[in-house]
Amino acid sequence: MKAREIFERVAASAGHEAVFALDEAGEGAAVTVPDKPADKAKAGAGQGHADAGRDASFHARPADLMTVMGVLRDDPELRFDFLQNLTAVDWAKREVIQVVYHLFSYAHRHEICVRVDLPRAAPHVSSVVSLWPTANWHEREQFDLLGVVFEGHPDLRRLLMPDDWVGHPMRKDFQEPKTYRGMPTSRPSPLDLLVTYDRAHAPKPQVAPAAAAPAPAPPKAETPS
Amino acid sequence: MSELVLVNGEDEMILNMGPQHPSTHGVIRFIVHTDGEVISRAEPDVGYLHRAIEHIAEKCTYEGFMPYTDRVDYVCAMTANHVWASAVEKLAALPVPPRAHYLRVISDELNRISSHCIALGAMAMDLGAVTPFPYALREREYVNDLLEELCGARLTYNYHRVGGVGWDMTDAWRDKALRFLDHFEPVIDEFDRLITMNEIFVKRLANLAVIGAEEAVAYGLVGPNLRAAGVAFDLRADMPYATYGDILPKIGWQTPVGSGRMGQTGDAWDRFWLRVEEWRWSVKILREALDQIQATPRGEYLIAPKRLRPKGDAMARVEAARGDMSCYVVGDGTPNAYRARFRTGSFNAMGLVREKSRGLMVADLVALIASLDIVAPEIDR
Amino acid sequence: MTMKSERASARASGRASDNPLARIIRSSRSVLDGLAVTLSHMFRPPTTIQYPDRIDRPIVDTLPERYRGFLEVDLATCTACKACERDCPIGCIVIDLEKVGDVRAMTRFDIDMGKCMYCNICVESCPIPNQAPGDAEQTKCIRMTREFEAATDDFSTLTFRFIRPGDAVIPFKPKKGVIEPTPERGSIAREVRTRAKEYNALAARWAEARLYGDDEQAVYGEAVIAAREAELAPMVKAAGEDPQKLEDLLFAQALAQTDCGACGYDTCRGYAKAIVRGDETDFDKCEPGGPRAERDLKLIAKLRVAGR
Amino acid sequence: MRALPLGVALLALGLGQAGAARAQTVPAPEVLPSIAPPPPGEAHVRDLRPTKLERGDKLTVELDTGAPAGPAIILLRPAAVSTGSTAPLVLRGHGLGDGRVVTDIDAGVEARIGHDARWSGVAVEVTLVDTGKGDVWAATGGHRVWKSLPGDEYQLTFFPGSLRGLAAELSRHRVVIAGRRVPPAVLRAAVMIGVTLLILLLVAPLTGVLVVWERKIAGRMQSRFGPNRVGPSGWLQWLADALKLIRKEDLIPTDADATLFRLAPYLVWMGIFATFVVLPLSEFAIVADLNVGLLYITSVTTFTVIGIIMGGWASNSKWSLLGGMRSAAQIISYELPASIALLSVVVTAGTLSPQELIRAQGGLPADWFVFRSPFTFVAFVIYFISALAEGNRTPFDLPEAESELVAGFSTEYSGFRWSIFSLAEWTNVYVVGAIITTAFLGGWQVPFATADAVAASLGLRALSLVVMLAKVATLTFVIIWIRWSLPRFRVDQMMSLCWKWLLPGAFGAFVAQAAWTWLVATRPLLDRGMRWAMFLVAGVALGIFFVALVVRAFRRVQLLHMGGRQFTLPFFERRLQKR
Repeated sequence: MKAREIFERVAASAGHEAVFALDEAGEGAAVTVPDKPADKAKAGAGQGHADAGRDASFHARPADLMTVMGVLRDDPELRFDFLQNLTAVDWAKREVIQVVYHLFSYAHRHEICVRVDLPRAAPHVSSVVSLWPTANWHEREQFDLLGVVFEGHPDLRRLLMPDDWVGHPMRKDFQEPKTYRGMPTSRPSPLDLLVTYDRAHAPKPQVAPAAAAPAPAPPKAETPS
Repeated sequence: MSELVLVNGEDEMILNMGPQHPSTHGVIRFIVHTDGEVISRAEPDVGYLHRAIEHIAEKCTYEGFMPYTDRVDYVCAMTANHVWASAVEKLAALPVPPRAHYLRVISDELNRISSHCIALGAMAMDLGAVTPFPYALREREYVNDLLEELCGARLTYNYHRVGGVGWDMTDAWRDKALRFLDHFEPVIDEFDRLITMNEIFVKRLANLAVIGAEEAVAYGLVGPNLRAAGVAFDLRADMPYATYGDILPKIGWQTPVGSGRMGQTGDAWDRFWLRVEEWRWSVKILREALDQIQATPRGEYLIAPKRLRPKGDAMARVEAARGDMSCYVVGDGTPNAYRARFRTGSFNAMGLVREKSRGLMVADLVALIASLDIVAPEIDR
Repeated sequence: MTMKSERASARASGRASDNPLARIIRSSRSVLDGLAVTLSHMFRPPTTIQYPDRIDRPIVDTLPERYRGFLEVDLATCTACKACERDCPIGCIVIDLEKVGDVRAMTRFDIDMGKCMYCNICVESCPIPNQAPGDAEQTKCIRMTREFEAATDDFSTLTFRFIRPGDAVIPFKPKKGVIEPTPERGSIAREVRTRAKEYNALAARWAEARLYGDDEQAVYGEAVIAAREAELAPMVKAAGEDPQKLEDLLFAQALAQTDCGACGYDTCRGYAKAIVRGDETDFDKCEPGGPRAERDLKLIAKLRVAGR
Repeated sequence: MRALPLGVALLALGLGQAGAARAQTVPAPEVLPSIAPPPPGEAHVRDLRPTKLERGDKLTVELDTGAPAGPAIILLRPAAVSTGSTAPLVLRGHGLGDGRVVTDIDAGVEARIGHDARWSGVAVEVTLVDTGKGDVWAATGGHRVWKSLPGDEYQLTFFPGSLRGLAAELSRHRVVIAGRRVPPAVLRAAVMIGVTLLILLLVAPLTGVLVVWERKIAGRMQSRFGPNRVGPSGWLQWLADALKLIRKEDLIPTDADATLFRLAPYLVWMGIFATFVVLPLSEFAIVADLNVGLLYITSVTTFTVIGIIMGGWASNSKWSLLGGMRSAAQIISYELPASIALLSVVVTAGTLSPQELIRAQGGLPADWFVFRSPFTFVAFVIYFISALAEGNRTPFDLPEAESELVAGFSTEYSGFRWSIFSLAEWTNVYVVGAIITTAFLGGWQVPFATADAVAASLGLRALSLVVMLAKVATLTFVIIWIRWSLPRFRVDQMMSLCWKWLLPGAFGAFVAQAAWTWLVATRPLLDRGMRWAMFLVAGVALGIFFVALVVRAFRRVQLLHMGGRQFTLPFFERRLQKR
């Protein structure tokens, strides 16, 4: 089923204000075309993904999410039985955290992407665990990494980070603490030692004029030239 | 025994399995509530292998992130490469030369064989049969040698590139790969005789942790686990990417699904057997791909993108050894990804362990984990 | 063979009988099958490679050409384009390029092999193709070698410094269409690795100077003096008795080159000229140069005396 | 006069009821005609010399009873025997041949006093003979006193009449073994230490070599080498391992029960090593041929389960505890089918003594108990499976299942104590092999030679040792091979296999074999025919079938030689190893 059909079907069932901003699968955004014409010729048509570019998607109003998702899952024409991916993106400049649901239907072999924009200060959204049990861990991970609170989740704990971790590390403004329980979170690189070493205080480098090169330049001696 | 914790006065013992335990397949921890040997609940505790790869993706260029994808799933790194390359190519609408697609298929399938070697060998070992493991590892070594000659590394290949692959294949390499396939086919039958059809093994696995089709879909099982549950869905066949669309019809592809031959459909034995079947299909795919690739022009294996600054988002799916591996990547017009997420087979499968472990015995939990082919880095990333 | 396997699968798929005798026979048969497989392997040669000693030739020789081991750089063909440094996803390459006198020279080309993930991306971004003897495929100026034995008890030996700290290498000017010859792959990496410890100590000493500023030890420490003297000696010798060269030497090596006038002369060159002529005997007049300038002037004077 | 063959009956008098109930049955004594006891007369012992005997002396008794010719009894009863004496007196009858009265006690039979003092004596039936000189003489000839200890004292009592009815005794005499009496405690300690050291010195290397062998076999079965660095081809690996283990830190977990934790390995060790007392190595080499040998073996091996549970409990680790519990359930369960399966052999041979069991078999495979009847074959299979289970070997290695329980009962053990566990485990492999060889596979019997011929010839005796060891080695190989081929049972499956399959099977086989012994074994021709039929079916046909399987497996898969990498090093290409 085409994205528009899906969208309209959902809109009809869940209310026209519940879903908006349909983005039908189109071309990629910033396309980088190969410079050389030869390269263009090499690129086999139809060898890549069936529909290159963005995935078809639409937005859902957070308040209506459960209705929309319920329609998507249960409508016999839609039957999105597989929550393929659930993730969240922190759009720090827009003060928005967007939760992205990728749905797939084994029955009809079609897919759709649903987006929900949440205020960054208080990202609360209903949990879809009751619809797709697989959302359990996905939502826990997004809660852990981005601090999205999924209301109605049976067991909303941190998944990957330690339970006593402070902050949500995938937020764009997250600052990594220097230590965690007394353990440093980073260690010095042997290269840092010299990265900023002070030229004025070190001996002046000596440019090797071809003959009297004290530089090792080891390959020179061995180069069969 | 001070350590025997009684929970609510019931005779329940908490068994701390992992993070260092021989059969948790990496650093995973299970908090197992047992009554004697019978498990009432096994709670997975993951995150011990969390390396924040998705966060690294935000700090690297699109091309520069490729080697990190190897670490997403180091047992089957090729497909992780592939899914990242696909996602970025889709995001930026990049062309990929056909030969590169064939090389991707070939390297993916070789890696699938070697990944299943680990999965099946380790599973047999978890059930107490040690010998299948070295046999499987021997085959994995052959594959590793092939991949090493193709791309220079044995584990973290970094072979795929955004816009193609890193190296071309030589004719000598092709002959070698064909020789390996000739050798490998009878090995599969031998493996069946040694372990798959062994009565003890069958009795251990048949009817164990049965996952039905509905449950598998609801819990988002993918790949072999899903097919073992009786759902005939394989990305390679049903949503063909790369050149699978040209290859699969030629070899008479039939998606292998769990048959319940030894017990019920979707039991642990089905999951084991299905991976053995995937070996057989991989061999056929490889033969066909190695044949078809001869028609593509040599040396055209990469169209390296210039100034990759895509904007938007894209989701790519690739059939990895542990099933549908998806990568969701968001670009904001800078050289770095704005957000990337890998959704892996083990991650979904692991969410099911708690539900499925009820009523199993300790020995069965090990078999369940192994039959789901859990690989720890995939879960934590 | 297919027929046989079909038969096997047919036999197996025919729902196994639950008759106890049939079960016993089936179990025994499957166990015997397994035992036969393992026993048959008793008569096969093992596939183990007995690394490192019981092998007919070194493992390095059996590795394929594309093997990704240690990185190495053939500085003779390096254009200092910094493409590798830029593209390294993990930031384990550092190249310093600066003006030494009139020339633009590389003063540093360091790779932290302890951090490197052997991904080959730096090689791919390198624009200079070259060809090593014995290789079928072209390599680049920076390239992967087949050296793989990285185990060490001293972590610093994994920080490869291709330019000796203190030296500088003039970048290579590539000629179009010429594939430069280059030494055998791995030879540079091996050599650099053996010297890594020494170079790292050298680098660390300078880093120390930066950290501790102008304290006595950093400027007049025995080891510092000795190292500096060793560095200056060939230059003094090269300058010989030529006043112009001596003046250049003092200017380049000792003085701060700020033309601040604190010494009483208009320019730094003026101060140097005066010293070379012998009009000036106070070596502590360079204020921005501080004690280091004084030390270096004295060292050069001492070396000239010793040279005669 | 011709010397009359006399039957010698060995009777356990006094307290030895357990032994008495199972009187030795070889060969069945001729029943003497029962004669009413003669009237008591004045007996006169002519000569009884010497009363002080050195070890090895012959005790000759000449007796003038004044009684009429007929059976009489001499009772030789220990009066004060060191508790350390294991076999105080052995009587071996020989004719004196000095022209007077000679009674010939059947030359081939050893009348033996049992190993403990409860065997209160030996009664020898002799026949009184009229020599024609007016006197009636009785004599037992040449009783060699050779297992007594200095200071031991015996009492000789003479009775007229037969064993069926003892008359009043005629006379009583003291016989003392010369020499100073050794304090029993010291002796006991010395004997125990000596025997222990002997066993340890003999068995530890045996076990060590077994471990190396197992690892080598495992290696080759898995396309690897196995240990090949220490010593010639790696055969001294066990020494290196032992040294390493002994030098390791000996950890006892903080909350462990230290006493029990320390004790556990030794109990396991004891249970396994005590079986060596009755395991025959060959026709002559056996520490003690107990007539309750099989019972003894099944009894002492039970110590291991106590040790394992103790270790599992005392470690204060849940993994150990689970391992210990599994082990308890497993070993105790499998004890039953194992014992009953052995009973099938016991009813066939009519003895529990290991040596007698072997003597009841023959050198050729058809004469082995395993092919004696279909039921002994079943019993053999059941015993083999049960023995694997009792020894915690794959597919029954649940107590130490490394993929489930980390290392089971030995999880918390390290160093020397751990090595004791593993020593016991691998020794058990040998023990199982030896028991099966003894009970089913003809033991040390040399093909085409009778047991008597083996006993008589030094060369054949040496050969019997080789035969025995070869059979045990083969079985050991099979046990190892099974370990590296099969997956592990789950704990409930292991139990159901035991109780639902093996136990009924063993019991059925036992009953059927008892009937077989009664119906078939008494008809020599039929018996012989069945033996060969079984051998051809269960031995040859099955063997050929299996070899065919192996050949097929071997031919189907070819290992690769791949390009630059030499994949097929070695076994045949020694030059590469010797570089």
